[in-house]
Amino acid sequence: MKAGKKKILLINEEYCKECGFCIKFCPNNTLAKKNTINSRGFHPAELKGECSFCGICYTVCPDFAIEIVDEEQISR
Amino acid sequence: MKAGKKKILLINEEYCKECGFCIKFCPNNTLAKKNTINSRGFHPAELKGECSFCGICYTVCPDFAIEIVDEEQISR
Amino acid sequence: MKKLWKGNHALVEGALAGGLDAYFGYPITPQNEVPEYMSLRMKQEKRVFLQAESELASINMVFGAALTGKRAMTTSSSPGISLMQEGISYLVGCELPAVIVNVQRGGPGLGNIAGAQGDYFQSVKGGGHGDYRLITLTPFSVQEMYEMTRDSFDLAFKYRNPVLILADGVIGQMLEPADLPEKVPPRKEFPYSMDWILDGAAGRDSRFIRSLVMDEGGLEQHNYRLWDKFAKMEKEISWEEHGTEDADVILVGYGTSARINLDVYNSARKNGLKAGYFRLRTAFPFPSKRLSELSSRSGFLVTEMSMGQMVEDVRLAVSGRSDVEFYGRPAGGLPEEEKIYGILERMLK
Amino acid sequence: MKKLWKGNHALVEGALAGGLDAYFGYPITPQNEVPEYMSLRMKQEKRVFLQAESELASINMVFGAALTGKRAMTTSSSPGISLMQEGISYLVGCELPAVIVNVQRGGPGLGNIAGAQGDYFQSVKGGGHGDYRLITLTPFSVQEMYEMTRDSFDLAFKYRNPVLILADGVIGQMLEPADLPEKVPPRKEFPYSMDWILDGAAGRDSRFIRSLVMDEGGLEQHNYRLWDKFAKMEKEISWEEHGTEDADVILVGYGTSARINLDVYNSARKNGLKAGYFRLRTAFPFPSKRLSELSSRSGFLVTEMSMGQMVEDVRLAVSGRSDVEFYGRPAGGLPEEEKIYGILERMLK
Amino acid sequence: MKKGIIISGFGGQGVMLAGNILCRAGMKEDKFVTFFPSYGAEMRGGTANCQVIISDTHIGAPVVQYPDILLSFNKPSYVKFSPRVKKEGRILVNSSLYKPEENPGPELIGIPANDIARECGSPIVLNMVMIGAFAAGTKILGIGSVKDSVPEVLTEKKKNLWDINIRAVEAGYNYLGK
Amino acid sequence: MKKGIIISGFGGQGVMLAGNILCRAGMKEDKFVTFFPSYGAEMRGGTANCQVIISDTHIGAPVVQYPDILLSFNKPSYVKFSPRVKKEGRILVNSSLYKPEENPGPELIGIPANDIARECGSPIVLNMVMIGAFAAGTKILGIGSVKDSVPEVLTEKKKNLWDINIRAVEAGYNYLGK
Amino acid sequence: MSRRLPESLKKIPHTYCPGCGHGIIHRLVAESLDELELREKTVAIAPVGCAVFGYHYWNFDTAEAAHGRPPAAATGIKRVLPDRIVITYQGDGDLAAIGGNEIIHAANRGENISVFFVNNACYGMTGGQMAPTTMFDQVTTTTPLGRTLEDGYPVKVCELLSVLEGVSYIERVAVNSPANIMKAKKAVKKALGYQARNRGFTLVEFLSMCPTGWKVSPEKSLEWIDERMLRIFPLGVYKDKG
Amino acid sequence: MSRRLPESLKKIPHTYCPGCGHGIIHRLVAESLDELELREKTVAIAPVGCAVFGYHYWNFDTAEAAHGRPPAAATGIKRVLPDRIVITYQGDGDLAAIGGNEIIHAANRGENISVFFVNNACYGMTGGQMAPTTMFDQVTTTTPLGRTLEDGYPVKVCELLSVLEGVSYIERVAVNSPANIMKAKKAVKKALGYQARNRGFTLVEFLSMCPTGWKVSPEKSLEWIDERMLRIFPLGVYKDKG
Ligand SMILES: Cc1ncc(C[n+]2csc(CCOP(=O)(O)OP(=O)(O)O)c2C)c(N)n1
Ligand SMILES: Cc1ncc(C[n+]2csc(CCOP(=O)(O)OP(=O)(O)O)c2C)c(N)n1
Ligand code: SF4
Ligand code: SF4
Ligand code: SF4
Ligand code: SF4
Ligand code: SF4
Ligand code: SF4
Ligand SMILES: [Mg+2]
Ligand SMILES: [Mg+2]
Repeated sequence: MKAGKKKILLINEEYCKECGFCIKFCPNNTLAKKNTINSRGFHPAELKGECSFCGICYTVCPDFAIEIVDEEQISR
Repeated sequence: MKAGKKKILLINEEYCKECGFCIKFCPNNTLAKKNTINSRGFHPAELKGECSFCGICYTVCPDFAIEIVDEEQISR
Repeated sequence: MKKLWKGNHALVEGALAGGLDAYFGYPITPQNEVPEYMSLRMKQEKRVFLQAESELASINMVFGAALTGKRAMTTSSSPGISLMQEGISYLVGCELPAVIVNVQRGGPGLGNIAGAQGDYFQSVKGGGHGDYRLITLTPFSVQEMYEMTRDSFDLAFKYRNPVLILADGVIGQMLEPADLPEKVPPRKEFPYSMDWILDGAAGRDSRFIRSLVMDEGGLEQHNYRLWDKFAKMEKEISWEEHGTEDADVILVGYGTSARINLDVYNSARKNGLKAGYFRLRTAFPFPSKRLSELSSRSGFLVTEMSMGQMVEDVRLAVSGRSDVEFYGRPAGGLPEEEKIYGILERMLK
Repeated sequence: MKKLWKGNHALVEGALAGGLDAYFGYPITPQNEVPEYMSLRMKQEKRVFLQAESELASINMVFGAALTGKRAMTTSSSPGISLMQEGISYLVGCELPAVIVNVQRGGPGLGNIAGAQGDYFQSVKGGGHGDYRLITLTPFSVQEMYEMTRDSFDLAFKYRNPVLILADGVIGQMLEPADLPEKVPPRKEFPYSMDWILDGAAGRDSRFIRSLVMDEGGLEQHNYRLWDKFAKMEKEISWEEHGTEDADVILVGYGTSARINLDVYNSARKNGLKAGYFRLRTAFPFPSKRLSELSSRSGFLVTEMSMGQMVEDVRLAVSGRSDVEFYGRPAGGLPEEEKIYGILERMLK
Repeated sequence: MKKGIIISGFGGQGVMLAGNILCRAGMKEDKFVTFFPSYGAEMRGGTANCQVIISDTHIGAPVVQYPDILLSFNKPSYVKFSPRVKKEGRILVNSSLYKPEENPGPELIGIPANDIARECGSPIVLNMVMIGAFAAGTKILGIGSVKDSVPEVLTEKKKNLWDINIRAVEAGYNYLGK
Repeated sequence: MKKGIIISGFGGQGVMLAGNILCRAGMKEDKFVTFFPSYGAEMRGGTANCQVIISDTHIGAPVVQYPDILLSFNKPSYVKFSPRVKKEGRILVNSSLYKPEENPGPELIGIPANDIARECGSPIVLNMVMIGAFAAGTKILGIGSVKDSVPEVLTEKKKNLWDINIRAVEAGYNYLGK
Repeated sequence: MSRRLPESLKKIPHTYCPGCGHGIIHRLVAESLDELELREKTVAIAPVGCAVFGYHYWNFDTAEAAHGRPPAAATGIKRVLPDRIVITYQGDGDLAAIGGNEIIHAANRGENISVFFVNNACYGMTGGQMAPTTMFDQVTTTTPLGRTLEDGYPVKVCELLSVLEGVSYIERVAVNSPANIMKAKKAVKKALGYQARNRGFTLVEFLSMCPTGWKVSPEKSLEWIDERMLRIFPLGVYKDKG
Repeated sequence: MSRRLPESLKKIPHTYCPGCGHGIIHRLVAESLDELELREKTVAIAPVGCAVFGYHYWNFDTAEAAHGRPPAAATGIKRVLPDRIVITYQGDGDLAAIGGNEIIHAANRGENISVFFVNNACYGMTGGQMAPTTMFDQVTTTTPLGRTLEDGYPVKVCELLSVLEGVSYIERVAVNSPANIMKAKKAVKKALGYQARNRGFTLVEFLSMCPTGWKVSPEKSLEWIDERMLRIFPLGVYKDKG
């Protein structure tokens, strides 16, 4: 992680299919299933606490539901 | 070769296609091409001299043209 | 007693009842229930089930089993059946009995998995090479999925010719009540000569079976013999008709399209329209003679789940003696009752 | 200047003249001279030649090359063409241009290697699954083996549809004088849009090509679009006719059967018989309209090297308005001049 | 009488089982019945639906283009199928998951199926609640034949589930029936 | 004029080459010509034959069922094809290998082709001897156009063989021609 | 490190089941093409199988070939466009059952293409039937009592194809853990790199989760690969001609 | 020793070319069936290839399957008649080109059949085109300038198939000398014996003379095998599960 740049973890709730991979593999144990369901009937993952932006959840997500972006990128 | 039984080398001239394999491999060098042609236009192999009935010509003949039989068999 | 059966499952039970010895197949929608259910049932009945590596392998495994006089079968859907065309032509050329089922889906290409009737030409005119014919049965209901499959083996052995069951994804996938026996009925032995089978030349001369006939004129003669046989199949022509005595226009269809026609026919009659109903049970041999007779007083409205294939056989039978109109929808579209009714009304005017 | 050419060799030169980029094929008699001569000529012309591991591979290699907008071709004979039926249906479904040649031999099954015309149905009705059509050209001479092959690529790209050249072993194997250019003529570029090809999405949106259309009604719409296209092919209908102005009976054939008819026609006319001559150059699209016109005053005698296939299209066109008789010999038998003449005389009485 | 029914929901909501039971119930009442499972563009994930026809006369195509009754277990299925329901038809929607706005089309009936199911002891039997409600809300089939059909489809699976399923059917029926 | 010719012999006797030359000679004389190689049941070994038609008018099928002329290079081909030769036709047979009995069918002409070829310098050119004899014995083609066609079919092979082949054509022609 | 979805992916959701490995593998291929800057040179062939809709998700030129024939179609493309990157993406039914001959001959020709081979030990798309790679005792819809010897041995594609001389690189990877996914990505990039340098035929086999076909939860499917597949299908490089 | 033609051969001449290896191999198979007393239990599948007429020469039940499909047809037979001896006789075009998938899957299933595979490095029947087993630089009618890398590598069937677990015995032999022919006969008998004892899939590959396809004299064709084929196709047992 380059110092200085502020990161954001984006979870695309509509894409998530509740497979739980991100939750299982997050080294910080900081992801969990949300209580609500999305339009396809799944409980999407959500960030509960501190994230180190290690990228593991992105790596394991089969559903293109997670991205980690620089805050500046998102603002464009 | 069992002693006592008289053998005969039969060459089916009509079957022969003049490949020369029997002639090449006969250890006694006792086979040769005949001067006449058969109905398919080939010069069949013929026995020129002494045969030891080793069976090699039978073994190599691709055209089912050679057999070695006991004389008694042939007479039946 | 009638129970709720899925078309594809009824087909499996029909095959068992017909004495099926060996099934070879490869998965494809909308007939996956066939190999799936078959894999269980054949094990239970101690018969041969093998999932082949492809449709090419399936049809050639069927070819092998058929050589021995056993009752062999494969099932597939449109693209898979296309892959079998060479093998089917070989089966006919070698005069081997076998049953092939096509649970048709939408085409061309990968198409879709909806029921369709786009493979009629392939089935009855010969999608493979050379002049040949397949006995082609067209089930109309879950009950007929059972019965036609059951009876197909007898036909195959009677004529030493493959039988094609030309079903479609709608009838394969649907469930409706059908009356099937509780247990597989005892195997019926056929009265046909089996002096052609290959099972080892013990106590008899060795035999061979082949479709390569290279002696001069030999293949031509073989073709004439085959055609004599195809002509004899005339006996097997089968159809169902209602209201044709006084119909001005007869609805013609088969399988799912005939199901829809039947409803249209019923409501037309209820409304006093002089409609008739005609459905094929055999697409080859084709009931040309009957249609030709009927054409002296009736016109025809042919419906298909295709752009128009069977209609050509109707037209050939009618030969211009009366009107033949066509309404079809390809690739998963279903002819609409209202639309058929509308055309019917117009024709009756 | 005319030189003695073998049909199969002329076909290769025709393909080169048509701008063939890539050939994929597998040996089978009676068209082996095509891959053989092609292997040399494509090397000489620095184009792609590859002997595939099978006909299945051939047609799918053609599929691949066609995706890129290149001119691709395969050739085979009846059993090999049967194996291509799935691939052909895919080509049509994906709207890909390609040229497929069938140098027909005797069937069904392995059959024999004599020239025959038993694959007409497979070619023009669709041996593969689904509703589709192939532009089907029927060469009549060694010269036409060259010309039709040359021109087939234009048709394929114009309609984005495979073109089938339906030749037979007689025309493939025979030699006769033909007028071919000394050198391969310069490549003609086609004026058709190429905005569909796959060659890497550089500087444009990525594209895809597929025949699976699963959205509701999507495949049905796709079928209607294809059928609009098939209807437009009407423009390409081509045939040759002689003596039809006043003929009482018209001989109808294509390819080798038409060659024989031509001789019969000539001697009939010499003898004052009112015979006509009609031969297809395209079997699909079929010259139905013209035959229908002619049926108002003439009967027809259709000859084929088959048990009767094309005759159905003639009957459909004529629709009972006049007599249609058929004389055919399957699987390598050739219709005999004397016999045709005899039937003609009888019909003219 | 000929009624076309579409039952639609997420995979796992027991759509196919529900349709199957309605068919069997129809058979018990000597009706013509057909059942047709339908796979849409999405083969994997997404929604599942099945089409049931119950009729006094022969049934042609088992496919229901314009349903008389829609049993909608979730929002996507409501969005997809509700526009096709016949004007004089009826929509039964699982209001636990989705509450559509009333509009001037076919009659709309909400059943909090997940909630009722949970009360019966398991959220999984929401499909049974829906067919119970169907019996009450449409009168096409009697509650008796529906209940009697439940064991048939569960036979091989688990007898111990009969009870809760039947209770759920009743609960659905009672929710509308009274 | 339309003449069907069958040329037949063992593989290796140059049957196809002979037919090809006749075709080219026909072309030089502005005739319609066709050539058709025929494979019988025996693909491998056995006899080879080809069918040539030379005509003033269009040629339909290039296949010769009932030949006007048979050029028979050996016994099996005589046995096979001679019964098919038209009554008013003619059979030219290589009498070096086989001397058929005269019978009351088509005219039979023996040419000791192997012997003549050997005299020309190579037994291999027996096919040329036969087509030379054909020119003399049938008058369908002139000897000039036959001779002129020889280099065309040998072009790429070996120029050095032109001479002996042409000489063999002449020898065959002379054998019958004089 | 920021992780953006690669340009080689379209930004739409896919329809694979929850936990399905196809999504991960799609992304790995897409990321690799982006990173090697090959996206605009690539033509891909999607299989007939669950990944038949690959073209909806990938943002490069893609076609769908007939079941089992992607290697033949890819050959057709590569022969006429030798400077493009041609890939096939195939399931175990597609590649090892119906398409066995096409893959063997493409490999044997050393066809300069990259094959991404997804082994999920069953036919996903058609409902979980036995695949050539189904393991003994594994229950599928056509082996309701488990695969037995009568159905044949599980086919080991890497082991088989690496015998062929035309093959330049073959590796088997898995996508059931972050570490395995990283390795898988390296393999994909290596295969594509070899192709870019005309090294001949390359193939990466992915052991990939199919919770639906295996009738287990997505989480269990991760373990299923470790516990059941790895013994039969060991990971590693089977051939690397360099 | 007297040498009579076996009962398993019909007493008629065949139509193979002079020096063709098919005749020898036909005889070896026939002799072996006689000696093992299996003639009356045997059903054979002839290929599409020069040996398509096998049924004219063999005196046991024989059928002709479509080109490349003998292993599938044989599977069909064996599955319904497991106590019969089922053999296929296939050329290199038939088995290794068009029929590659069928042979691989029959082998992988351990189908209890015996395959006699005749490698003559070309397509004999159709006029000497390139076969999968054609060697580099070998001139054929479709490789007029000799086979090159573009056409792919010569396929080594024994090496490839022996990787499959279903295979119980594979050997490559030649029929170009008396000693080689004797060894070939042993291999045939071994394969048949294994089948009789239900050992699974067996295959014998014969390097076989094709003077016509190679455009050499019959005598030269014997040397051709020694000089050209043996380097690429070494003789020997490739697998023997015992
Ligand atoms: C010729 C043909 N046969 C069968 C099918 C049906 N089919 C579609 S996908 C498939 C198998 C899919 O399995 P796999 O290749 O392992 O891919 P997965 O779905 O497991 O990813 C089959 C048999 C078809 N479309 N075409
Ligand atoms: C489907 C199909 N494709 C092609 C052919 C043509 N064909 C006949 S035999 C043969 C190849 C023969 O070669 P091989 O198997 O090596 O046998 P060989 O003749 O060399 O003994 C081919 C391609 C055919 N009959 N059927
Ligand atoms: S980036 Fe790492 S720490 Fe943050 S949520 Fe994802 S896996 Fe957990
Ligand atoms: S890995 Fe992706 S799909 Fe799975 S739970 Fe996490 S965000 Fe959802
Ligand atoms: S048996 Fe032996 S010695 Fe006698 S001819 Fe034959 S090879 Fe020669
Ligand atoms: S081996 Fe046989 S065919 Fe060859 S020359 Fe000797 S006898 Fe004749
Ligand atoms: S069936 Fe299996 S492979 Fe297919 S999408 Fe579902 S999990 Fe993935
Ligand atoms: S071509 Fe070759 S394999 Fe065929 S018969 Fe002749 S020598 Fe034998
Ligand atoms: Mg799979
Ligand atoms: Mg060979």
